[in-house]
Amino acid sequence: MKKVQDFKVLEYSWLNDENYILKLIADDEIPEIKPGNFAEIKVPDSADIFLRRPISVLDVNYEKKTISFYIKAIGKGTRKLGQLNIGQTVNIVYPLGNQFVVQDEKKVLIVGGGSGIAPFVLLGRELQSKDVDVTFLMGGRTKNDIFLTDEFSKYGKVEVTTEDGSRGEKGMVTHHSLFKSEFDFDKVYTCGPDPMMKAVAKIAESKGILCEASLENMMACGIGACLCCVTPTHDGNKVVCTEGPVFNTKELAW
Amino acid sequence: MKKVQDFKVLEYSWLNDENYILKLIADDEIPEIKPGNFAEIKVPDSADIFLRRPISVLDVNYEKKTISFYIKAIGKGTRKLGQLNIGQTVNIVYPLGNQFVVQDEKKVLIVGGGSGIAPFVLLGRELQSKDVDVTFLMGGRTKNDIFLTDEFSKYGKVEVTTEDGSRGEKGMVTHHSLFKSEFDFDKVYTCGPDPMMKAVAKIAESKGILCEASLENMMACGIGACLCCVTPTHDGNKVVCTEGPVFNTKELAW
Amino acid sequence: MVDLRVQIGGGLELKNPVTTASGTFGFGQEFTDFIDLDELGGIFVKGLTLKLRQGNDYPRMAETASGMLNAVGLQNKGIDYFIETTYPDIKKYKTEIFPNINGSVVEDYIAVAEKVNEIEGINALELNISCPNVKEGGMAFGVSCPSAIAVTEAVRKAYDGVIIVKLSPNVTDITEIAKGVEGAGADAVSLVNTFLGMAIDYKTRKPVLSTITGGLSGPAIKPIALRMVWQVYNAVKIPVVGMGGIMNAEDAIEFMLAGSSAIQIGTANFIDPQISIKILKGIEDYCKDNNVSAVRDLIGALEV
Amino acid sequence: MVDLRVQIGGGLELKNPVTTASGTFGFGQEFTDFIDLDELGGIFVKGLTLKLRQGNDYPRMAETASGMLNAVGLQNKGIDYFIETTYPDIKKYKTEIFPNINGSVVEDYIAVAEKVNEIEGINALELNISCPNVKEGGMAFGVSCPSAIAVTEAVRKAYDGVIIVKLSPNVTDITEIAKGVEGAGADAVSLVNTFLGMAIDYKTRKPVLSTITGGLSGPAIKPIALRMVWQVYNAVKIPVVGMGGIMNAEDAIEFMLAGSSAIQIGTANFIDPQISIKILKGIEDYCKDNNVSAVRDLIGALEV
Ligand SMILES: Cc1cc2nc3c(=O)[nH]c(=O)nc-3n(C[C@H](O)[C@H](O)[C@H](O)COP(=O)(O)OP(=O)(O)OC[C@H]3O[C@@H](n4cnc5c(N)ncnc54)[C@H](O)[C@@H]3O)c2cc1C
Ligand SMILES: Cc1cc2nc3c(=O)[nH]c(=O)nc-3n(C[C@H](O)[C@H](O)[C@H](O)COP(=O)(O)OP(=O)(O)OC[C@H]3O[C@@H](n4cnc5c(N)ncnc54)[C@H](O)[C@@H]3O)c2cc1C
Ligand SMILES: Cc1cc2nc3c(=O)[nH]c(=O)nc-3n(C[C@H](O)[C@H](O)[C@H](O)COP(=O)(O)O)c2cc1C
Ligand SMILES: Cc1cc2nc3c(=O)[nH]c(=O)nc-3n(C[C@H](O)[C@H](O)[C@H](O)COP(=O)(O)O)c2cc1C
Ligand code: FES
Ligand code: FES
Repeated sequence: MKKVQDFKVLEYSWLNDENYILKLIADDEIPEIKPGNFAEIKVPDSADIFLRRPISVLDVNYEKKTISFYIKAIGKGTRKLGQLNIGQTVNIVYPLGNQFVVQDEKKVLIVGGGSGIAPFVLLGRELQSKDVDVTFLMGGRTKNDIFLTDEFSKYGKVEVTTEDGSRGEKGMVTHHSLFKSEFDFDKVYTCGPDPMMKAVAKIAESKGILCEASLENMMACGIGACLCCVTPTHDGNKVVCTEGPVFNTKELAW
Repeated sequence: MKKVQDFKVLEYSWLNDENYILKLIADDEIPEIKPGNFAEIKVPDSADIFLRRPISVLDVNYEKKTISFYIKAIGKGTRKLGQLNIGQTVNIVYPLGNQFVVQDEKKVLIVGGGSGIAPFVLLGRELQSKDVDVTFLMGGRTKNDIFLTDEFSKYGKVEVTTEDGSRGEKGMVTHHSLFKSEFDFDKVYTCGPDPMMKAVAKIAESKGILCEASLENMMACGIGACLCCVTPTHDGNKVVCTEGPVFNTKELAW
Repeated sequence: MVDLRVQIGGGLELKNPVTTASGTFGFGQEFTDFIDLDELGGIFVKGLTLKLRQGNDYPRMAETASGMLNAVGLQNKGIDYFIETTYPDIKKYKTEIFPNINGSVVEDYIAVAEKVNEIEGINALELNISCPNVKEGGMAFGVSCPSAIAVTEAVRKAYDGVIIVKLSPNVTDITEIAKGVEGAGADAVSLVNTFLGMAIDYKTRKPVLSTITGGLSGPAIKPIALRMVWQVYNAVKIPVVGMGGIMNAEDAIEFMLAGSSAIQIGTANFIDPQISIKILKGIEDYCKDNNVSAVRDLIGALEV
Repeated sequence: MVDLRVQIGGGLELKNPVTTASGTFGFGQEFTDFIDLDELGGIFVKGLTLKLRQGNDYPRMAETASGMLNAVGLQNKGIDYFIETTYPDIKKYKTEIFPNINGSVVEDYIAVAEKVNEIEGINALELNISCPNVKEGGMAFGVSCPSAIAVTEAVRKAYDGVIIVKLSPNVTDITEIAKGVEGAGADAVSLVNTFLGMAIDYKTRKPVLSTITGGLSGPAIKPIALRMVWQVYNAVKIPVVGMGGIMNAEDAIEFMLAGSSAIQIGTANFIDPQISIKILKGIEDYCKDNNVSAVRDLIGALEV
């Protein structure tokens, strides 16, 4: 059940100058949130931010009624969301979108980059609860782009690549030695920059295994009402905010 | 010399639920401000407040580089200006408009109501410095509408009227006993609601003395560029933000 | 108790003046988690065409100052899908459902109207001659008086129910078109559709939308929309359904004072999916506070 | 060093593309405390008429979402006062001064143009056929092609300098009018003037403006203005001077990419009296950062 709900800013954790975790707390119950779900956040008090901003749910605590988001400040909305006062009201519409499917996987690979890593905390936790063997592969330009690895290591192995080699293996995620040795994963989940997801999907498809990717998109409503957020698929234009954001990459005509 | 200048919120003093004094502090010099001058304040961080808001200067301290405003929260802009964070930046364009004229008056009456009392602190101080005998007459509906009388009493005698008689004499300002006894003022200054100013001007004119009134108006620019803020006079439409806000009431065709 | 009922032409009464605008409310189903659709005066569903349309390429949206541009381009599964699949699901709601019909040529409009004519339970359609986001037809019909009249006359012959013609604001004189379609048999007019606008990304030096231009909606357009509603109200005798940037009850009341018999909430649904019901409550409260016993007394009550 | 010079028609070169819009910058004098007028590419002064005009009654202004309505109605002291009193004071500034001329009938325009023709040091005028705030003339000339052509031809005969015709956005097809005035001898077109809009106070149930309707300006209109500039740029050969909601250098660059040879800053001057110079610096920085050696290379450089 989707909800419009007021939260209050509980705390910020700044990972560096432009990446932060925003933790909110509510008075009311929080509905069940699935890995991959996102929220449409209304940026408060902002002269030039008319529409809500879609942000994946990073984590949730149903008892404490807290929810958190991992946000990269790339524009006016994401910057402003990093400058609220503690206690300030933030209105969100959530949980939105479909979810990463967890069925009877045995061993999965999760490839993430940039702000795309947010959904993988909830996904990692769900996979762990089902005893799935999880490997996280996180990519970035330098070691300063790699975040949340401590959190991910609670749910599985964590591998890192950086373009400059400052942490983990040097190169792109798809150059990681994982892909060179025996590849025995039965599913790949990915979220991050488009080129990364495409490269990962290509490898997965070449190995004949399922790959799910969570797509970004410009969204106006987040609830399937405006049809602004489409992505071309082999079955016509699909609505990313309701039919996605998670897609089986085989469907995508990207 | 007019200026565009950034200030920071230094402190608020709340007089009651909707009346407050906003004190700002600057890094740079404050230009000379005359009684009657106003500032165009940009309300920060507000989705629905496009234009600046004209507010009279209440007080200024050139050494400490502080300026203060007495504001009545009547709409979205004046409400928002009462909710800023200490230290938040506020941009103002000032000093604007003409001023109350102080020449060789001996004994003057200052009649104010509502947020119209703001200019009278600077005016009272200037009159005092020239040894003018000053009487302040402040009107309101109830005693809860009467503010700043302690401040005014530094510069002259303070009389009060309230419509319900809860403070001072009962009735409108123009019913005050001042007007019944010998009327030996040689000038009247007034600022407040239009009907009050008109009534005061009428009395002054009937006594054959000069009356200066500071008018309110909807303003877009505050610097004479848009010609939105006119008032009809016997000499055609006059621009309130530059040819006013202070007018000799004899000129006005109100 | 405030009497909230309004007449919107052709004898059709809505239980209250608050409806949702086509293309901003899907088919209503998208909002059932947030509000009770039964409370609405009506729902103008997403634009329908004769055949399935994929709509325009991505990107279809750009945020602007107090508004947004869209270039959806009437993506929909076609009128048959609506009749067979969507409508059976939404007809249970106790609110008026208005199909919004579109075409590239007059024959398309006729074909869709004929199909709508057969739907049990649908009392009215909105004839959209003002979509700025399709290459053929769409707005072209709505910016010329003869073509607006031609398509209205054709649909009038094909459809027995109430016809609300949706006007384009991208014209020199909207009253001329309004009078034209009134003469051609429209039972009401709705206005405004979006304004043709454009966004550029100065970094890439490219248009933001795949279609270069798109339709501007939201509070940015409200002053122009309000002016047009007032002009049209004073020019025609049929009811006016007003919209354009309505974000709250005050805006809605202003549109009614300017002459709207009912109002449509569009882009505001994206900002707050509960806004339509909040606006309805706000109008009711206003009436109570101001001793307005029937909301219809607000229609055109502007004192000039 | 970025070459900031631009040509705006009839052989007239501005030292940079940043000018200020008529009616939003007084006669420049109002801004000398805030900026150095010599730095501007040009100043389009407040609209001038043959005789003194008192303008419309108060209230003349309403704030709207990301914009404002005005109903000033061309208050000015008349062309003779300008020539005798204002111009002698402002001609010292090393910037191009553009009188903005207005009239109720064609003869008025001719009379004003003839007087402007005699002013030493004035190289161009802006022919305003798009003021929505006067009862007679004004916008009426700019929304019909024949009358736009007629007034342009008349002023062409009366005036030897550069004529920039200011177009109204309140039309179905602005390219038609632009082509018409191009054929009638305009050296350039400037667009857009304000959009006809309206504001209502729901509390008093009255229009906010004394004139009921007024002209909408500010960022709210930017997407529509940008679209019109792009359309006109692609329709005529003469230069286009673009405006409508420009608030910062990025907006200005977008207008140039869409086809503006120069831009006018309007309502933004009210929000920040130094904005014109900030925008000029912003454009220069953008050029430096992006290896644009001459700002004219941005004109119409949109990649579609
Ligand atoms: C389902 C979903 C989940 C997301 N989850 C997260 C998350 O967990 N953390 C996070 O930091 N971000 C996330 N994003 C991205 C986030 O929505 C955008 O970064 C944000 O909307 C940008 O807003 P802004 O006001 O900061 O940028 P703006 O100032 O609006 O734009 C800055 C630049 O970014 C581009 N841009 C803006 N929005 C998008 C977008 N949605 N897609 C692609 N480009 C865009 C603009 O074109 C512009 O060039 C998610 C997006 C989607 C669709
Ligand atoms: C020269 C001058 C000096 C002023 N000095 C002070 C001062 O010292 N302290 C103070 O509290 N106020 C002062 N005002 C009034 C102040 O400018 C307005 O109260 C303020 O602009 C309202 O803004 P808002 O956003 O709160 O109201 P809005 O939300 O914009 O409007 C609320 C209501 O107030 C009306 N309104 C808004 N502005 C004005 C106005 N300027 N004149 C008349 N009606 C208006 C609106 O029509 C509306 O009905 C002064 C005004 C002028 C012109
Ligand atoms: C994303 C989007 C899609 C739209 N699709 C349609 C449509 O299919 N048919 C139609 O008649 N109007 C359509 N419109 C126009 C709206 O119904 C409405 O006329 C317009 O948005 C102005 O109202 P608003 O400012 O309240 O949004 C659409 C508007 C938006 C924003
Ligand atoms: C208060 C005001 C007065 C104006 N007066 C005139 C005028 O006298 N002549 C004219 O051609 N345009 C006039 N305009 C229109 C502006 O020059 C400009 O075309 C319009 O405001 C759009 O630009 P903007 O959005 O940057 O303000 C006026 C605009 C405003 C806001
Ligand atoms: S954002 Fe509106 S349908 Fe996806
Ligand atoms: S507010 Fe612009 S001239 Fe006074």
